[in-house]
Order: sequence, then structure tokens, then C-alpha cells
Amino acid sequence: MEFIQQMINGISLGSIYALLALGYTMVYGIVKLLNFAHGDILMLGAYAGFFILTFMGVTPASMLVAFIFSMTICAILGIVIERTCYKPLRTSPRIAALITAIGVSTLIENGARVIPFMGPNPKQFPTFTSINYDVFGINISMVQIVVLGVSIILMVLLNYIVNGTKMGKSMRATSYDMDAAFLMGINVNKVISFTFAIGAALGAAGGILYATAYPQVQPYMGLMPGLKAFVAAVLGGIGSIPGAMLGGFILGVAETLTKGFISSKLADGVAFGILILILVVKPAGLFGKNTNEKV
Amino acid sequence: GSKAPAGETGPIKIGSIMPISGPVSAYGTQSRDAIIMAVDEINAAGGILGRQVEAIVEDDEANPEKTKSAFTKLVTDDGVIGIVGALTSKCSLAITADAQARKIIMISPSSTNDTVTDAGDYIFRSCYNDSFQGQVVASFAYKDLKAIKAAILFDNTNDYSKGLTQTFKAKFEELGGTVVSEESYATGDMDFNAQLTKIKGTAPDVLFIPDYYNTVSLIAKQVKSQGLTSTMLGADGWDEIANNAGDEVVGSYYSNHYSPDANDPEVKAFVAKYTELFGVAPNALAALAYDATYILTDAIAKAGSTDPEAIKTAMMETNKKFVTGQISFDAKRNPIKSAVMVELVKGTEPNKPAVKYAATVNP
Amino acid sequence: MINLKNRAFNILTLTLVSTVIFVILLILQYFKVISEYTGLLLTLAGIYVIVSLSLNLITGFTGQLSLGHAGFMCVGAYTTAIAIIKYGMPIPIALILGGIMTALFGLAIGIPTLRLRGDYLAITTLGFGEIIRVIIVNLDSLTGGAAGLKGIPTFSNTGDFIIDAIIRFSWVYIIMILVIAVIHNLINSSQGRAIISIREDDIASTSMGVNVAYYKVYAFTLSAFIAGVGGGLYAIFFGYLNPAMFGWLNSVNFVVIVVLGGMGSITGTIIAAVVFTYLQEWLRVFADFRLVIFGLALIILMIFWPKGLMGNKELSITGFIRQLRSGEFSPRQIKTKWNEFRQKKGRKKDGRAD
Amino acid sequence: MLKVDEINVFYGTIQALRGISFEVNEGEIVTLIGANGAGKTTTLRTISGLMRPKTGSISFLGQNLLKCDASRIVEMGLCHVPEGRRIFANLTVMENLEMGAYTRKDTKNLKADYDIVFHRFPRLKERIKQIGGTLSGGEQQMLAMGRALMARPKLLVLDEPSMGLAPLFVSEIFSIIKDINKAGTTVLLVEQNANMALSIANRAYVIETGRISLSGDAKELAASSEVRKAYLGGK
Amino acid sequence: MAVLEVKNISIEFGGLKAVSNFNLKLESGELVGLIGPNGAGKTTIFNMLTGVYKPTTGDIFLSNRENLTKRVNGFKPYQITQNGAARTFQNIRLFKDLSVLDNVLISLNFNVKYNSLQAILRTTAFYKEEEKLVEKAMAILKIFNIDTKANELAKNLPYGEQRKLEIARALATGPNLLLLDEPAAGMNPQETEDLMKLIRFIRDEFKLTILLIEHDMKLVMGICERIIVLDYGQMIAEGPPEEISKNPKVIKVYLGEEVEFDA
Ligand SMILES: Nc1ncnc2c1ncn2[C@@H]1O[C@H](COP(=O)(O)OP(=O)(O)OP(=O)(O)O)[C@@H](O)[C@H]1O
Ligand SMILES: Nc1ncnc2c1ncn2[C@@H]1O[C@H](COP(=O)(O)OP(=O)(O)OP(=O)(O)O)[C@@H](O)[C@H]1O
Ligand SMILES: [Mg+2]
Ligand SMILES: [Mg+2]
Repeated sequence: MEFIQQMINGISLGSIYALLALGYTMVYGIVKLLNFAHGDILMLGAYAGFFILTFMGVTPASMLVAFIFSMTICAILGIVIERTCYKPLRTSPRIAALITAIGVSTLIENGARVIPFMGPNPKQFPTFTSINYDVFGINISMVQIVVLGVSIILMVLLNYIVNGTKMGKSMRATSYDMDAAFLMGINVNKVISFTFAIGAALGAAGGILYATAYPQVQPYMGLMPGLKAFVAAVLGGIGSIPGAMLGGFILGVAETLTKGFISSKLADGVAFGILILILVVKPAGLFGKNTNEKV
Repeated sequence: GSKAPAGETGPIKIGSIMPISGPVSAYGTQSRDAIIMAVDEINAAGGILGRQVEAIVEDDEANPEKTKSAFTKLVTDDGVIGIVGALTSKCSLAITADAQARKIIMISPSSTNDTVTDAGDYIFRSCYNDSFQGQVVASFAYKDLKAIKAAILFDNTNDYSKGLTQTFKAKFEELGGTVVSEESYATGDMDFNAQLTKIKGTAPDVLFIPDYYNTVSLIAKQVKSQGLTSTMLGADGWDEIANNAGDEVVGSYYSNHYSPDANDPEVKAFVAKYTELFGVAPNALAALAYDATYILTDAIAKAGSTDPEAIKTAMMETNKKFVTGQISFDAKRNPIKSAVMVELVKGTEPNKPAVKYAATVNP
Repeated sequence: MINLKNRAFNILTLTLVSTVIFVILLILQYFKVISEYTGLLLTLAGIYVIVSLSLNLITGFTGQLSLGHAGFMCVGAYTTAIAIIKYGMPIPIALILGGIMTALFGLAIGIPTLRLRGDYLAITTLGFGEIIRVIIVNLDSLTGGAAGLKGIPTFSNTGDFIIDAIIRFSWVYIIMILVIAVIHNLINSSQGRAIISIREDDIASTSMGVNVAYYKVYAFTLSAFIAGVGGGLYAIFFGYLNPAMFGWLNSVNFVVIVVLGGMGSITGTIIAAVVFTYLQEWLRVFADFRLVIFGLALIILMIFWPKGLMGNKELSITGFIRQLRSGEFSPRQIKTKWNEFRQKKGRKKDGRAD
Repeated sequence: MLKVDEINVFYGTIQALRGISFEVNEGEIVTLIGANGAGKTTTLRTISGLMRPKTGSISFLGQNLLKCDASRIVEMGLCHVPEGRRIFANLTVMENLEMGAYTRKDTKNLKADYDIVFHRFPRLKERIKQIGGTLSGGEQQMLAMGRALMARPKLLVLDEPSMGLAPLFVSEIFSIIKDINKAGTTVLLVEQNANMALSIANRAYVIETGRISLSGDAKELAASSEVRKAYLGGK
Repeated sequence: MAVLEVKNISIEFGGLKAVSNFNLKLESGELVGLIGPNGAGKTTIFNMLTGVYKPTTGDIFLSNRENLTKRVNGFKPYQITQNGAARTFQNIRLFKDLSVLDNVLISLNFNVKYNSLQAILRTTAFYKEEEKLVEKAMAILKIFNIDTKANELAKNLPYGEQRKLEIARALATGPNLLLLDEPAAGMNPQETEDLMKLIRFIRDEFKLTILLIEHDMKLVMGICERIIVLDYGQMIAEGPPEEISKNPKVIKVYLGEEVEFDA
């Protein structure tokens, strides 16, 4: 019984990781950039939701407004960040963009701390009164179901966009060879902007869901989930959408089961241990293609 | 050693090392404000030894590495004779040996780790330590709440949380209770469902959560949604929880350094003035920092000189009522004072719990 | 390429320059021209140089991104501290032990992760760093756990703070020079070229007879050793250790230093490490704005110098003199360069117009 | 159709092109020849918008190309088969061909075009599901060419299309070029195989260290001893 | 005496037999051409010979300069190189950001006479050996006429010189057998002619055995003493140039009817 409960705990934690990993993997897959600032977009998204919900009160309608508002704001921000910070570095060594991403992350986190209406103090995130379902002694909360549902829907949607639309095709082409994509008549700048917009919008949605599950917002709130999402994305094979999803679930379940049945003190150690084991066996992650270049 | 190079006429310099930026800056800024408020009061009243007092505050981001360089700067470049700080125990521990070696009086307002004052006779603090507090909560749980089975959920990567866990457990078991489960997490974790599920299985009477309010408010929500009904207990890290959590914490208790709703004139005056100056009510750490500043300046005044030896002796003679209570020092330079237990009760508005004084526990 | 003709000259200048700088710094500290606080920062900067250089060996020269260097430092720091506190070992032996212990960790990480590339390796090293931290937090009895390890005796205890500070500085400075020499000499040798070739193209490298796996592990282990010694110095320097001092964000800091300095540039890393240490202090007055400024600075620096300060070149005194002599910096040259620059700017404006 | 006027192009501080001017008229095959590093590739990259000249102008169908980004240029009907093939290494052969048709609006005719490509390069048909990056060098070259054909450009810009191809396919490539030219596509061709290039081209330009040194009718140039000696090899 | 002996090697990629039952024997000093339509498996054979791919069946025997013959199946590429076979790549793979000289020096690394400790301590042995290495490298560069560009970055060389540097770099490993994959690709006829002379020259000068892949028939027919023709992973013809050029099978699958070449 406890095992089932812990599995449910794990899956619901995993679905949050998965959701965030999706945004990570999106951006990484296309521009090969480890977007360190993804966790911070999550934070901004959560704050945007926070303002709407405090202003409008918590109703289903305001929730919807919060999602739309926060996803739009973050999508625009994502584009702005890409245009100003990453675009000039497209032809530079990749690590330069990585450092810029670290810079952007530092800037956003700490910018949020000095902006008066955000500030360094944690704030309570307004939520619905939590509804719990008790099924044969197993406890499931509404929030867990919603998060899981939304993650799966988004994954399917993303998978469709990437694999089933013309935009998705351009995205993939851009990711493989930017110059060649240009030569096919693909507007690479637009594609990359679109990617960042989607990535950021996903981050924002993730932020609101995250804050609903763990109802608190503060400027550093993106740090840990950002790291975990990074791990999940790598675990699944960076760039792979189902991989990110699976990676998130594995990470969540592994962490929870370790806490539940081995030792809560070792949870992080075990989670990373699993990551390393998987990578040693599959060096490109679970779903990553091991593209051995042809010699 | 470097004696205060400031001439007999210049201001008496006191250093302070606080996390003004970084993750716990919320505490650091309040403490800094309280220190500056105290110094301004002293100067307005004519200073000490006929000289003005100057407080130099350095930011350490709660990073021990920065604490060390800030300390060196304060002592060697600025020539301070005493330090109010650091805030967290790990930061204080990074400088206690240096302070002792250089004969710099150091009084930490809020480093509760037991070993902070171990470095020597120049190291003081204005808060009680973890052992004391853990014992207070444990005996409150056993004696007042009549709890037999206790569970603990603590931050394994935080010395504060870990220290309280150990002393609580020792005392609770000594009194005759049993600790039925002891679960942990790491700083920054947001999901505690796994641990809570496990704890729920052991059906404890009380659940001790020795951490800071921001984490506690998250845990409390998950406690409720897991349907766990044990009474939650906390320590001084819970200070401010009333403003940062909803009704889920109602019915919980925590120990604190003082209760802002107490009727003491010192408390009232401090809370009123601080609130007026800075627009927010002071938290317990601010009160402790305020007291620490006064304890130090009082001792300098009493010593009649800036000689560290003399100040140290004067510090040991402290025995006065401050905001956080009557304070005198024991042989290990820990304050001998009482703790209060406060209860969280339903406030006037829904989801805005209020704090109610519950009991004073004396050592 | 190694300038063989100037070989005696090179060694001589290197030793001479470093000794002269050393002695000057010592004198300045002794007579308090450099305050104790500045001296402390210099010492800290020295430790940062050591660790950053060790990271540069794998990230800059071998081309493998590591996000776990704080973990290596952590192993070295704790090993050294425990060796001194619990077993009363003398400092040099404790430091070497710290280095060896860390090298063993490096080996243990290096071998299984051989097949991993780029970001996959980065996340794995990050994971190892975190695992190390989890272990240290949980080995309470040995490491003090979350409360940290106190009471590590410092380098000397003469009672005179200036002398103590100077001794402390000398330890770090001399070891730093040794590390610089080791890395510089290694990189500028056949083995070093083999290591660099891995960064450039590992398939071509192995096809030219370079045992890629061996050199990767070699670089990893040596890097870990040096980081461990750096960690040991850090432990003694601080006298107090806490696992929180070695989080993954600290590893990121080292990566930032290496990239800012220029991947594969020794002098670049040195400059960046020193500047980084000082910047951290100077920017403190900005309180919460400090990191805002820092973030902005990182972005701007990378946009304008994507290859870091030095790229993969080295700052060299002889090279500088040669440039001076060649008239590179003659007034006329500078003037033409300035004109070129202005023209370029003018053109950019036009470019925007269309 | 295409007019390049006095372009100067730099790689950092290195000047690769020094005032190159030439033009391509509708319906022609024009070839650029020159030694290694003369700047042929750079010229083509500048035309297709992958690089920007510092000064000078380029117009295509009367429009200023310097105002358009690379993708817009393709939409206008200029298709560039780059040096080194640049196929999408992680896409399959079919997907690569689909990418070639990215800008095509007349989706009805696509099927017929695929058939033409597969007819020209039966090997591609065999490997339709293979990942592009694992094709052999020559197969990749065929794919690059096939991909360009799918775009049905007005002006086809080819950078060494015969490189790495078996002799049989070299002649195939040249006959394809002739055929599509007959069908109305203008071609700008860069080739190391100068003999072949000159034999099918109407006009030719010789580039020497970033400058045009000679130009004229392809047959005449092929006959000139200067060109023979420098580019056509021996005798 | 055979420098290379390949017995029945095959390899599959996901069901596709890229090379099947290929046999080859190269005698010392031979200059042999490997030709065939695109995708016939030529580069794949090189990859198997140099350890980049592992053949699914068959054996490869390789002799080094000391006439020591080893079975090299499953060897890593660096081991093969150390055993006397060096190669160039169809898609140039230079160490782009290193100097021309360093590119060659790297190939000398495994024979170097000092260890890293000596390097770190800068012993006399180190300096002596370094001096020798540089001399050796410069000598090789000189043969290819790129010694004047020793300090330039490899990526800044024009294409043709990059191809030459690739050969120089392979030569520096001190091979017994040299494998050249389309050395003349991207060269114009004039440059190709120069290259032909160069290949002959190094073969004689260094007493090498050379196996080369090339689509430029002028080059292949001009310098190879023996030609092996591959189609769909199988050898379809073998013989001297004159024979091969008249072989109807070869003409059908590879040369085409109209192509004439003046060798
Ligand atoms: N990325 C680059 N950075 C610096 N210089 C470059 C770069 N690419 C090319 N060059 C230089 O620009 C000049 C022209 O090169 P380009 O590639 O246009 O020549 P090409 O005529 O196409 O030669 P090839 O026949 O070898 O393809 C050469 O001198 C080359 O070295
Ligand atoms: N890694 C791989 N995965 C799948 N197929 C491969 C792989 N490597 C090669 N092939 C296939 O094997 C066949 C032989 O390829 P190879 O590169 O050896 O051809 P080649 O004879 O060198 O041709 P070219 O003259 O065009 O370079 C090709 O059809 C190619 O598509
Ligand atoms: Mg070219
Ligand atoms: Mg090939």
C-alpha cells in the first residue's frame, strides 16, 4: 500500500520534472544551448501567475488568464533574451553561449530580488483549496492529477509540433545545420525565436503548475527544478521529447522511492547515481541518438 | 595583534557581517536595520565613552568564504573592535577562530549551533543555542502536549536543522517519549510527500519540523494534503510563519526568542519604533541583532575603554533586561534566558493565522 | 611551439619574474603597503588560480566540460583537513594526500565516463560532485556533516598576524607557481599536444596514434590531483569546512573563470581567476545589485569576447617586447588602427540604415 | 538576372574578395573557375546571403539581395548547393529531399519531381530511409543535388557538384545541369573540373586571389593557353 | 612480402551489407588504387583497416616496418597507427585550430623519447628530443612545400594545401602502409598533376606501400600499378590500369562509356 502511495508521489513529482525538462530539451534540441536560465523563466512565469491570481482571486477563469498572461509574457521574454544575448553568439564556441546563459540566469534571479514588487522574500502562491481523493487508503490530490495531465498533453502537443508540422520540420532542419537550413529557404531566425518562445511558454506554464503544487514563489525558486529538469532532459537524451518526459518520471520516482524505502538522506545521491549509471550504459541518454559521425 | 587604531577621539567602530544579498538576505537586511537603529539610538543619546559609534556592515551572502574576507577587511582595514555577526552558524564558524586569535569581541545574534562559542572567550551570542531550544520544544511536547510518539522531518544539509533534531530527540527520549520516525531532505527540496507518507505510517502525536518558515510553509501544506493530523512543532526558524502560511499551520506550536505580542515595555517600544522606521514588523532575528548591539556597546561603556580584555570582562558581567528577555552569560558565553512557546491560531481573516503566546519555558 | 633557441632564457625569465613578483609582494605585505585584507585576497586568488588551472587542463585543453570541480576541491579539502586534525600529519604530506585521494576520485570518474561527450559528461561530473557532497554530509563522525569541520590548524601560528599572513601567502604562491609550471610544461610537450589534439578532433587524434582514452584519463586524474591540492590549501587557509562551500554553483564559477580567461590559455585563466576573486569583493558594496551587475557583465563580456580574454593565446612578456620592437605599438600604427576602428563603427551605422 | 557589383568580402581581417563584379543572364550557364582559395566559394556564399560583403552590391531579378536574408533569397528562386554538400546528417534521404521542397508552393507536382530525382539517382531510391550522415561521400553529393532539384529554382548555384563523384556520375551531373538549363533554369557553376565546366558553360570568369582576372566565352577561354596552363592541367 | 593481408572481411549496417567477403593482399612498395561507384564501400574498407569500424567477419593482418606481422582485428585506431598504417580522411579532419607544425608534431607523439615527467621537469632529454621532432616535422612539411606555413593555423590553408597537410600528417606517424581517401578531391587538374608526382615521390622516398581511393581517373590510371574495383561491397575486378579501363563490367558500373582519359 505504501509502495503504491510512494509510486504516486514519485510520478507526480516526476511529472513536474518532466514538464520542465520539455522546455529544456526543446531549446537544447534546436540550438544546442544548455539554457541555464530555463529555471528562471519558470520563476518569472510563476510570479506572473502570482500577480494575476492575487489580483483576480483564485477562480478557474483567473487561472486561465494567469496561464495565458504568464505564457505570453515569458514567450516574449524568451524571444528578447534570445535576440539580445544568444543570437550574437551563434557562430561562437558553444561554451560562450553557455556562460551567457549563466549570466542571464544570474541576472534574472537577482534582478527579481531587487525589483520592488518581487523582492527577495518568499510569497505564498494563491491556490484552490486542495481537494484530495482517498482511494482505498491511497491519497491523490487534485493538483497531482492536473499536473500529470497537463504534462502529458503538452508532451503530445510538442511532439506533434516537432514531428508533424512544417514549423517542426524547419526546427529540426535548423537544429542539424543552420546554414543548410538557410539555404533551403527556412527563416532560421524566426524558427529559433519560435523555439525560444515555446520553450519559455512551457517554462511559464511549468512555473504556474509548480507553484500550484508547491505554493510559494521566490526569486531562487527556479534553481533546483532547473537543475533537476536539466538532469531529466539529459537522462532521457537531450533533444528528445519523449526522452525528457521519461527522464523526468524516472528521476521523480527514483528520488521518491529512495526517500521512501532506502534513506531520505541519500535521495539526491541516489538520483545522481542512477543518472550516471544510465549514462555509462547509454552515453547519449535513454532516447538520445548516438550519432556516430561517419568518418 | 591589531588594537583599534582609531584615535581616542574618533568614532568607536563596530563591524557587522550580515547576508544582505543571497538566499537568506531577508533575515540579513532586517538584522542590519536593527543594528543601525540601535547605533543611531546610542549616538543620539551621546554615544559611549564620549565618542560616537560607527557601525560598518559587510555583506557575506551567507557564504563562509565571504564571511572570512569581510572579517579580515573589517578588522585590518577598518579597525573595528567588535563584530556583531555573523548571522548563520556556518558563517560564524568560519571566523570564530580568527576573532579569538585577534582578540576581537564577536557576538553573533543568531548563530544557534552549539559549537559556535567553542573557539574561546571572545565569542558570545545573544540567542540561545540549539541544545537549549531542542530541549525546550521536547519538554513542551511531552509535558504540555502530552505527546508520546514524535516524528521529525529535518534538513539534513543544514546544521541548524540537524542540531535541533539531535537535541530534541535526546530530550524527548530522556523524558520517556519515543521518536517513531526521523526523515530528512536537502536544502532547496520542495517535495516532501515521500517522507510524509512514511511518517504517516508511524502515526506520531507530534511532528517536529526544525527549519525556516519558507520551507515549513511548504511542508505544512503537504502535511495537510497527505491527511496527516499530528500537531506540528517548530523552533525559532518559524518566526514569521504567520505571515507566510495559511490555515494549515493553525494549531502548531514553535519556540521563539520573544513574542512580539508580549506586554513588555521593551518589546513594545522596539516593535513600534522598528515598524515605524522600516515599514515592517521586526522578526526575532532583528530583535536579537538589536540586543547584541546593545550588549556589546553596554560592555564597552562599562569597561570604560576599548581594550578587548576589559570589554570581554564587562560582557561577562552583563545582566539586564533586553528586548528578548533578561540576559546574562554562562561560562560558555551563551545567554541565560528563557524561551517562549507560541501557538498559531486562527486569525481574523481566513488563511491569515495569528500568533498567540503559549508558555514561557525557563532553563 | 616551444621556442628552443630561447630555452635557457625562458626558464631564467620565468623563474626570475616569478621570484621577483613574489619577493615584491612579500615586502609590500610586510611593510603593510598591501593591507592584510588585500593579502588575504591575494592568497585566496592564488587558490582560485590553482583550481581554475586544473579545470582548464580538462576543459580548456582536453575539451571536456566538467561541472564537478568543486567536488574535487571538496575531496582534497576534507582529506587534507582530516589528515591534519585526526592524524596530525604535517601540512605538505597532508596536501599530497589530499591530492592523491582526489586523483583516485578523478580516476574513478574518468574511466567510466570516457565514452561521454560534451553536456553528457558535464552533467555526470556535476552529479559526481553532488554525490561527493551527499557523502560528506552523511559521514558526520568523520567530516562533521552539515555542521562542518572546525579547528583546522592554519599554516603557522607565530602570534604575529603579518608574519602568519606572509607565510600563508608564500605557501599558496609557491604551490601556484609549481602548478603553473607543471601545466605549462606539460601542455608544451608531446604529451600536451596529444591532449590538445583530443579537443580538436578525437577521431583524427586516435587515427594519428594518440591513445585518446589514456590521455583523457591522464588529464582528468592530473586535474583532479591539482584541484585536490588546491582544496587542501583552501581547507588550511580557512580553518573551517562546510559541504555548502562546494556546491555545483561553485563548480560553475570555475567554468566561468576558465571561459572568461580563454579556454586553453594559462595566462588567461590566471588573470581571470585573480580578477574574479577581486570582483567578488569589490562588488560587495552593491549588495543585492552585485549579482545583477555580475550577470550583466558575463553577458556583455561573452558577446564582445566570445573566446574569453586571451582566446587560446598566452600573454607573454617576450612576445610583448617583440611586438613593441616590431612597431606594433608605434604611434603611427596605433593611429591607423584607431582610424580603422572608427571607419568600422561608421559603417555599422550605415549597415543599420539599409 | 544576377548582377554582382564590386563586392569586397572579409573573413575577420583577411580580405577574401577584392572588388568582384560579374553577371549571369537568364537562361545561361556561367562558370567560375580558379585555383584553390581563389575565392569562388566565398563568392557563392555571399550571393546566397550566408556572408555579407563589406561593400558592393548584388541584385537578383532586379532586387537588392543585400536587403534580404538567406531564406528570403531562396524564396526568390535562388538555390545554392554548397561546397561540402551540407546535407542534413540526421534526417533520412527522403526527409532531406522534402526539405529541398520547403519553399515549394505547387505541392501537386512534388510527386513527379521526386520521381525525376530518383530516376536520375537510383542509388538514392535504394537508400530512401537511410540517415543522410551515414551515406557515402558521393551519395551525399547526389542527395545535395537532388535536394536542390526539388526546389525548382530559377537560378541554381552549384559549388563543385562533381566533387567525390564516380566518373559515371560526373557525366550524369553535367548532363543534368545541361538538361535543367534547357528546361529553363539558369545555372552558376563553380567547378574544379574546369574542362567539363567550360565545355557546358556559355560564359566563364576566372578568379585569381579574390579578383576576376579573365572573362569571356567559355569555349574561347577553354582554348586559351593561359587558362589551359593554369587550370586545365599540363600539355 | 605482404604488408597487408585482408581475408574475407565483411561488415553490415543494419542489414545492409556494405562490404562482403573482401580480400586483399598488398606487397611491400605497391601503389594500389581502390575504385568503385559511390557507396561501393571503399571508405568503409578504410575504416575497417584502421580500426574505426570492426569487421563482422574476417581477419586483417598488418606488418610494421620491422616486418612484425600482427592480426589487428579489434585494434583501436591508435593501435593500428602505431602498428604502421596511417590514413587520410575523405572529409578533411585536420586539427583546425592548431598550427600546421603542431598538426604534424602530434603524429610524432607515440614514438617520443621522453615521458611526461621529463617534460614537466624540462630535462635535457626533453629538449634534445623536441629539437629532433621539430626537425623531422619540418622536413616532412618541406616535402609538401608547406614548410613556410608551419606557423599558420591549419584552417587558414587553402583546400588543396589542407589535403597535402593531411597526407603530411599521416606520413609523420612513420607508416609502412599509407591509406589515402580521395586525396585529389577538390583539386583542379593542375594541382592533381602535382599531387601525382608527390605521391610517387613519397612512396619511393619513404619506401611506402600505398592504397588510395580516388575518383579522378587521371590520377588513378596515372600512378597506380594495380587497381581494385569494388561494387556493392564486392570486388568485381582487379588488375593493371590498362586492363581495368577496358573491363566492360567496370565501364558499365563505374567509368561510363563516354569518359576518356589521357593517362
Ligand atoms: N572561415 C574562413 N576564415 C578565414 N579565411 C577563410 C575562411 N574561409 C576561406 N578563407 C580564405 O578565403 C580565401 C578564399 O576561400 P574560398 O573558400 O572562397 O576559395 P575557393 O576558391 O572556393 O577555393 P577551393 O577551390 O579550395 O574551394 C582563401 O584564401 C581562404 O583561405
Ligand atoms: N555508419 C553507417 N551506417 C549505415 N550505412 C553506412 C554507414 N557507413 C557507410 N554506410 C553505407 O555503406 C555504403 C558504403 O559507404 P562508403 O562510404 O564506404 O562508400 P564509398 O565507396 O567510400 O563511396 P564514395 O566514393 O561515395 O565515398 C554506403 O552505401 C553507405 O551509405
Ligand atoms: Mg571552394
Ligand atoms: Mg568514400
